[in-house]
This record gives sequence, C-alpha cells and structure tokens, in this order.
Amino acid sequence: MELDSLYQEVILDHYKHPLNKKLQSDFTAQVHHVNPSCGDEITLNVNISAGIVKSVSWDGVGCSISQASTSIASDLMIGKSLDEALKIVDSFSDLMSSKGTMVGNEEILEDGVALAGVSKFPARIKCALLGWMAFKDAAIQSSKN
Amino acid sequence: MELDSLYQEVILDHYKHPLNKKLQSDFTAQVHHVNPSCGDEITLNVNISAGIVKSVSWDGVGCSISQASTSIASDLMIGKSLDEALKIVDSFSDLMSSKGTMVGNEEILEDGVALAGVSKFPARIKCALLGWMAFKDAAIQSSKN
Amino acid sequence: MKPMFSPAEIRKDFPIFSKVMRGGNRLVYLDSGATSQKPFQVLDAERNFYEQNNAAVHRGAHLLAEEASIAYEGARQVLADFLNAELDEVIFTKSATESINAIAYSFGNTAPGSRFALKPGDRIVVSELEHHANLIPWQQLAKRTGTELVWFSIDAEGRLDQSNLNELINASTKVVAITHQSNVLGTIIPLDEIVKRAHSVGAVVVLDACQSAPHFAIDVKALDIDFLAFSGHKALGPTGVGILWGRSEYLNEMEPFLTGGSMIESVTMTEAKWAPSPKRFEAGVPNMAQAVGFAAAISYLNNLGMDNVAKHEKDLTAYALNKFKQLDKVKLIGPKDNVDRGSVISFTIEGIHPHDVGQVLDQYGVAVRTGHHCAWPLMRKLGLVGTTRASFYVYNDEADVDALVDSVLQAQKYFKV
Amino acid sequence: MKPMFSPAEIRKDFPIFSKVMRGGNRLVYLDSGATSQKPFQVLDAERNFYEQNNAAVHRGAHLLAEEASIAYEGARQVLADFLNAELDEVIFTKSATESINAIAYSFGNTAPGSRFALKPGDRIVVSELEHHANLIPWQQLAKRTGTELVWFSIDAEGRLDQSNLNELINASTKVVAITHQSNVLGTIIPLDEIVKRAHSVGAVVVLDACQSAPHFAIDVKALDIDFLAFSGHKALGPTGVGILWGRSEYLNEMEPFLTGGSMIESVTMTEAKWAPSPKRFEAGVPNMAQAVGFAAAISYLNNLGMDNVAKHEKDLTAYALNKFKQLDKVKLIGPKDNVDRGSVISFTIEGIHPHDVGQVLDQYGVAVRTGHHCAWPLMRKLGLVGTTRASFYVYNDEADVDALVDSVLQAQKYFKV
Ligand SMILES: Cc1ncc(COP(=O)(O)O)c(C=O)c1O
Ligand SMILES: Cc1ncc(COP(=O)(O)O)c(C=O)c1O
Repeated sequence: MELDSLYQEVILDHYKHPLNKKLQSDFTAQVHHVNPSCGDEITLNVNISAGIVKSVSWDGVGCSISQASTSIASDLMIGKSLDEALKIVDSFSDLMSSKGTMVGNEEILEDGVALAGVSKFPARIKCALLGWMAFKDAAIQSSKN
Repeated sequence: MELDSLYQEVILDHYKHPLNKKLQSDFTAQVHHVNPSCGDEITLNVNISAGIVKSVSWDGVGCSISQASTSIASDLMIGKSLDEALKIVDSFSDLMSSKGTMVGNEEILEDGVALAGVSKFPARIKCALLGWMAFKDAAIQSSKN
Repeated sequence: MKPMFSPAEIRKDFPIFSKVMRGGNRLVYLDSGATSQKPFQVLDAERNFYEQNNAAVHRGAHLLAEEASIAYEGARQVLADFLNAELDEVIFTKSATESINAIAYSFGNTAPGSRFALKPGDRIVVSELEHHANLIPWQQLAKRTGTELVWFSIDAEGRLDQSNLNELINASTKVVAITHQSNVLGTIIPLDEIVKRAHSVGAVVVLDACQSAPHFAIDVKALDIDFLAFSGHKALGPTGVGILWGRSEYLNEMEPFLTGGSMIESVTMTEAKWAPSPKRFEAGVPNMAQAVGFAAAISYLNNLGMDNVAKHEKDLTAYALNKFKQLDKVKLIGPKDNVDRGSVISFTIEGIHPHDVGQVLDQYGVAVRTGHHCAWPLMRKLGLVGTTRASFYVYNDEADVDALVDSVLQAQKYFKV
Repeated sequence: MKPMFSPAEIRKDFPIFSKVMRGGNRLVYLDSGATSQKPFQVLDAERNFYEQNNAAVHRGAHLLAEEASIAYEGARQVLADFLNAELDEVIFTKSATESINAIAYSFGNTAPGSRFALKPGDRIVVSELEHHANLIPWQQLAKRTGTELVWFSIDAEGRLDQSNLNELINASTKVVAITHQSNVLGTIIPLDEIVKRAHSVGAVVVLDACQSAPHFAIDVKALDIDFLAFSGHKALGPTGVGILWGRSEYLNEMEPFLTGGSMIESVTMTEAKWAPSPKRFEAGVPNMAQAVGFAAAISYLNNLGMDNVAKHEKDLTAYALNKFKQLDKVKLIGPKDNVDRGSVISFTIEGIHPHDVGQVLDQYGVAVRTGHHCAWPLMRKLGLVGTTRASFYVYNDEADVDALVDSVLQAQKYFKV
C-alpha cells in the first residue's frame, strides 16, 4: 500500500516519542514557523557557538510527518558543525524534491531517509520540511546575532 | 440579403438628409445622450408647452441607423401631444425588442416601421433607440421644469 | 415538486467518477465544500461557447459578437432567476472572494456623504464563523477607513450567539457581513433578526452564500438582504466565475471597483463616468465562457430541483451524523443535531492529526479536506489545530458515507489509536 | 528556427472555423485584437483538468488536490518561461484589467514609507494611446492619492512623441504605465529610453502587454520593466484568466489587493499576515482550469515559435497595408509603414460610419471591430468618432485580407459612396 512508503515505522516512532521536543532556554536564536495551508506551527530554538550546534529544541503542533521530521532533524543536527548541518539540510531538501526518485543517503541523513517516501506526496513535502527550514532559518539568524 | 432588412431605402434617405438636425435655441429641455459602446453622441432639444411638442431639434454623430432613427423620431414627435408622443416611443421600443417578430404599426410609427429589421440585429438596437430615448428623457425633464 | 433524483444516476453525468484512485479505489468525493465536480453538461456548454459563439461581448456588430452577448446575458438571466433577483443586479466576478472584495473596495472608494462611505466611529460586524474571504476584506476596509470591526461569538456547538445582537449591531453599524452557512461546521445562520436589526439601524447586510446557494434555494427578496456573494465552482460550475448580487439602487450609488473597458459612460484623459450596473462592475472582457458554464450548472441544479437537493443532503447528513455518533474516539465538531445545519461534517480523531487522517482516507479513494479550512480564527476559538471535513453534494449517497466511516476505522487501525 | 507554419493547417485546430456565417460565408475572423479564437488543444486541456484532476489547489492532501496543484503550478511555470520570468513572479488574475487594477490598488494600499506609497506631488505617467484598462485605474489611483496624472502625446500617425520624455518623467514620477502596442493603431512603443529614464528617477514601469505578448516574444529581463499585464483570451487561451507579472522583490514589498483564503501566513479576528508572492496575490480558489488552458495556449504558440508568429503577422500586415493604400476614399489611421507596428489595421471610409462598415463586412463573414476600441481619448485626439479595425493572428492569411478588401468595396457600393 502506498501509505506504507509514507508512514514508515521509524516515523511513527518519532511521532509518538519526539526527540528534543521541549524548548531549552539557553538559545542563540529562536524562530517560529507556520505552514499556513494546514495550520502546523513550530517554535524552534538553537544554540550555536563557535560554529558548533550545541542544542536544538522545539515545540509545536502538526501532523505525524512534520513532528517526526522535526524530531529527526533536531537529533541529527546536535553536535554537528554549522557547515555540516546546513549541508545536511540541503541534502534533505534535495531528497524531498526528488519525486520518489531518490532513496537518500543514510550516512548523511540517518533516520531522515525514512522520509524519502514523502517526496511522492507533493502536499506533504511542506510538512516534512517545516522543522528543517526552521532550523536553517534559526541557524542563519544565530550566525548574524 | 439580410443587410437589406436593416438598411431600407427610407433609412438611407433619412441618413443622407436628416430632418431637424439643427439645434433650435428656444427649447424647454436639452439632453445629451451617448452610446458608450460605440461612441455615438447626440444632443437633443425639445420645446414642449401646454402639453404639445412644439419642436424637436438635434445634433450629433453616429451611424446611419442612429442618425436616421433620430431623424424619423424628431419628425414624428413634432405637433403631437406629450402623451401621444410618449406612447409612440413605447410602441417603437416594443418593436425594437421584438427580435424580428413584429413589423410595426405604420399608422403610429410612419417611417419608423422601416427600422423593424433592426430588431433582428441585437447590437444595433441601441443605435436605433438613441434618439428616441433622448426624446423621452427630454420630454420628462421638460415636464418637470 | 419534482421527483427525487438518484445520486447513482447523477454520477453518470460526471466524467471524473470514472477515475481510478489510489489503491485502485473508486472516487468517494467528499470535498465539495472546497470545490464541486462538474457534469458534462457544464463542460459541453463552455466548449460550445468557444466552438460556436466566441467573441468579445458588447463590443462588436458582427455575428459572433452578437451571439456571445446573447449567451452571456442569457447566463445572467439564469443566475438572476436562481436568486429571485433583477437582471441588472447580477454581476459576474471571478469568485466569491472577488465579489466580497468588490463590495468592500467599492464602499471604500465611495465619496463622503454616501451611506457607503465609512469613517472612524463607524462599525462593521462579522462573526467568528467567517471564512477568511469574508473576514480579511473587512479587516482591511476597517483599517483603511478607521472603522471598528466587531463580531458575533459562537457557542460550544458552533451556533451563532445572537444574545448580544442589539449591542453588536448598534447605531454606528454600517455593514453586517456574515456567512449563511459555515464551511467548517455546517451551521446555518438564522438571518431574520440580524437583517431586521441591521436595517433598523441603517446598516446593509452582506451575505456570504458560498456554502448555501449551491445547496438550498435562495431568494434574495425573501431574505431581504442587500448584497450576496457565491462562487460557481462550488455549485457544479466552472472555476473562475462568481456572483456579486446587490440591490440595484445601491449598486448604482456605489463607486466601481475594477475600472477599465466596458464599464464606462464616457472617458477623457483625466476623468471617467460610469455605466449603470451591472456594467459598472464588469470591467474588461468578461469571463464569458465561465458565465455560460455557470448558467448550465444552475440549470442542472434547477432540473434536479433545489428543494430536492436540500432534502437529499439533509437525509444524507442525518445518516452520517448517526453513523459518526457511534464511532469511538471520534469527535464531531459543530452542531450535533440536524436542525439549521448543512451537509458538512467536521470531526477529529483522538491521537491522529487531521492531515494524517486525510492521508489514510485518500488511500481508500475518500477525498476530504483537512486543516483550518480558511477559518483559522474559528479553529483557535474551538481550541483546535484543524479538523477533517467531509462535505456532501448531489452525487454523494449513503455508500459514500459508509466508505468514509470504514476509512476512518482504517485510520484508527493504521495509527493504532 | 522552426519552419514557418501554414495558417490553413492551423485553422484545422480551431473548431469555430467550421461555422457558417451570415450569407452562407466562411468566417473571416479579423477581431483577434478583441479576443482570439481557441484551438482544440486549449479546450481539451481545460476539459481534461475537469475530468481528471479537478479539486481545490493547495488545500487538500487527497490525490485530486495534489494533481490539481501540480497542473496549476505547471501552468505557472509555462507562463514564467514564456516571459523569461521567475516562477514566484507570475500571478494568475482573471484578466489584464484585473492585473492592472491589482497593481494600482496595491500601490494605493501600501503604507507610507514604501516606494509604492503615492502621495500628493507624486506623478503617474501614461500615454494618449492607452486602452481604458491602462488609463482609468491610474486616474482613480491619482484621485485617491492626490497624485498628478500626465501623459505622452502622439503625432499625426499615432507614434508616441518622446521629445519631452525628460520633462514628463521627472523626479516626482513614481509610475510609468504604458501600452506596449496600441490596440487601435498597432503602434509599438520603443521602450528603451522610457525604461532608462523611469529607472533613473526611481519610477517603476508597468507595461500593458495585451497586444504584444500574444504576438511577439517578450523577455521581461531584457525589457528591464517592473510590472506587466496581459490576458489569456487574446493569446488563444480561455476567457477568465490573465497574468500579472512583477519583480518579486517588489511584489513581496507590496500590500495585497484581493484578500481572503490561501494568500495568508496567519489570521486572527483582527489581523492577517501575508504569504509571499505569488500566493499573496491569489486570494480564493483560483481559476485553475483557465490557468491550465492558458498554459496549453502558450504551449501551442511556443510550438509555432513566437518569432514565426511575429514574422507571419508582419508579412500579412505588409500585404494588407499595401492593399489598403490602393483603396479609394479609405483612410488608414495609424502608422503607414511597417516599422514598429503590429498586425492591426484601423481605417475609415469616407461617407460610411464605422458601425455601418462593420455591419456590411459581417454580411460577408468578415468579423471586425468598430467604434472607439476602449480608447476614447485617443479617438478624440485623432478627431474621429471611431474606426473600423481589422486585427490579424496566426490563423489569418492573405485570402482573409482579400476578403476584407472585397467587403470594403461592397460597403462602398452598398452605401453608394
Ligand atoms: C491594449 C489593451 N489593454 C488592456 C486590455 C484589457 O484586456 P481585458 O479586457 O482582457 O482585461 C485590452 C483588451 O481589451 C487591450 O487591447
Ligand atoms: C464560506 C465561504 N466563503 C468564501 C469562500 C471563498 O470562495 P472562493 O474561494 O471561491 O472565492 C469559501 C470557499 O472557499 C467559503 O466556503
């Protein structure tokens, strides 16, 4: 069933037990992103110092895809260098716009490859990208601060 | 040819030699009407006293139908009582909206029946009515003055 | 009264129901609240216009221009009859959204002295049920004119609270803009008291009929309202066409909204005078083929009989409400009884986000809408991030409701809730 | 370059050319300046959308909604490529008239401080050649904001007089709104100096491309303009759809025009925030089928090759100009040489009113436009009550010009002039 390519077990796990879903107060940048077409909202804090992502934490409401994707993204970014982190975001964006033609590089994206199937559901790509775009935005703001 | 039902000889005569096409200065009401879709314009003066149409005079630019029709209307109204005149206008309006099903009452409309064919050409009905509507408007204004 | 129609027969007129959906399923289309499907009669009418009569209306003496004008004005007559309105009161727009904006902008454009010229201290009244299309244009007008925007509240079931009617609609009120039926909850607003009160203080009533005009008979004279808007695409008609209806004395008193060709009486380099309604509000070469298609859709509905349409939807809603009440961990959002309520069922499923619900339903060919339904303030008021909404129309039947219920159970199974 | 097309072959794609006209004549359609005819490829594309993909775009997770969104956004891409524009710069409207009004209203809505907020002392520049659609919206904006409206004059042949360019476009100028090609005379405006001067004083250039974009290749980057408008129905496309193009940095700086669903970032009862372009300017369920049909029309033109289209029309215009110069008591209105001039021939016949000319031509199946062509100030300037206008497109050929000339002779015979 096509549905199974969207809702992999890993995703449902992240959805039920999201990582880093508790805003930390020692952030270097905070952003609030919404997905206006479905009403999903997310607040995301990053702490980036000396070019290293020290912490990512978030809170928000949204569908399983957006919640799981944000959970995966946050987990992936923590501890990476800013440059590395932004490259991972780009890699994930590429995967999302692949219309089902890519499987994703598990070495780079880890659990993120479970979201490869989303690229076949155009209306859900925004859900999957919400947390990643929020992170990217926050990371850029943090470097400016 | 359908064209001949539109452009009767009488109409072309009135077009080339329009009656009362010279504004008289002793009017009791003056109106200016336009046909915005084609740019036809007409100024029409009436002199109505004691319930009698003493004079109708006009000037303007327009197609053969609007010019001939105004010529015919002006000739028809002069000397009539206001009531009679307005009835003639109504009779002509009915003819114009008849979609080719009426031939017109020659006793009432005289040369006006030559315009019966216009009712089969929806885009030209406004041309034929321009002078008549201007007269009606002027007559009403005159009674108010 | 005409004999009741059969949805199964009706579906044969709609080519899209031949389509095979995800998972090899048939299409169970329960998203008519967003846009309806189109019968071939509508598609044929549009195509026939292009193939036989296409020309710019009101602008040429040639045969095609005559025929196009007749077709276009004939469409206007069909719409006027549908609303029990006068011919010169019916204006073709591109959508209800444009219609409502047109009213709001026209008010804003009108010179001081007119009843439509709003000023600081004046008041515009809306409700918490509004679709963004009948909210933001008034927010903006209020902002531009310094007018106050206030609103009716709703109760827990999503019924309009009219208890403070006389305070809300007070002597300062110039406009009451309200939806006839909520696109999210199905609530139908009883208009009598609102219209009476509005008129008693000299305010006009603007009715958003997007979710009512396609579903039950509307008589603008009986409702005694002043302006109305609805969209063709939600009424079996083409996209790209809507209706603005207004009392002609008001329309001819208002300044136009869009300006350009065909809406003028005369023009110089510095000034323009306006044609009377409806031309005054139809600048440019109009959406002729869409108007013709819209009229074909209305004729299709007339043929079914609007009373039949209403009865069919009411019965189907009763069936659905009853089925939904038996579902576990599924919450109906909106009126639970079938009084003053249209054929819209909004619900939430415990533990599954609406977006995920919609996705599972799609796997079974069931097309619903999820999210805030362009009524975000209403969602916030209800404390929800969104709902799943099924909306019914003439081609739906009990088998569609059964398919919906089955797929809801599948969603619960899939997400193990 | 693609091989040149054959108009006779092309006509086979247009069902309307099978129609029998007055007097049993074939259709000689010379009114494409008002609206063009449509090939079956466009009609099929629209119908296919309704039959296979119809749903509200951007609003649902179900399959039809996905497909509708892909079709609609795909249409946007086709239009963007056609203009050499970016995807987020192309906005679907209902018509060029709406597009131009949208720009004018958006400027008017913008808060003080923005470059688009006009104020007394500022200046808007147009020309005497403008169609009402690119004149009255600016008159109205000038009136609302207390701005001064000034205009380029024309010479006796209908060419723009650019001799006072630097005085007209001065430091106070904020907007230069100008037609690319006159719909009455065919004059093509050389834009280089105007754009350079406008930008040097910080003004934006709005181009009315209604009569240019359907007829020759447009590259908004090469033209270096800021906004552009044109209609689908004049470019082989459906009625009810137009394009507003603008530089994205400007669009995202401007306030929206129509407000409602799908153009927001967030909404409360009192406030709304806007989505970025193009959504910001596309409130409501859009004219999806028309956008898809419009893209099919553009693909049809691309297939012919816009350079071929331009060359074909230029050759036909040369042929017609030459024929007309030999006619007695017939006066060409507009440029007499074939330089910077499109495929529009306006003329008057001594002793016959344009409306009567059109009527006789119609008897021979020749469809032309007569009157002021929604350019009344231009008519007054030229001292005319109207002209008869023949306008050519891809389906016309020399036989059509011959039929036109023959019917002109018949008109002279009929009216004995
Ligand atoms: C030069 C020009 N500008 C604007 C328009 C308005 O286009 P539309 O009526 O499609 O909005 C037209 C055509 O009517 C035109 O020829
Ligand atoms: C209640 C209501 N009002 C207004 C609208 C706006 O209609 P449209 O998008 O067709 O302009 C809709 C539908 O989207 C609606 O449901």
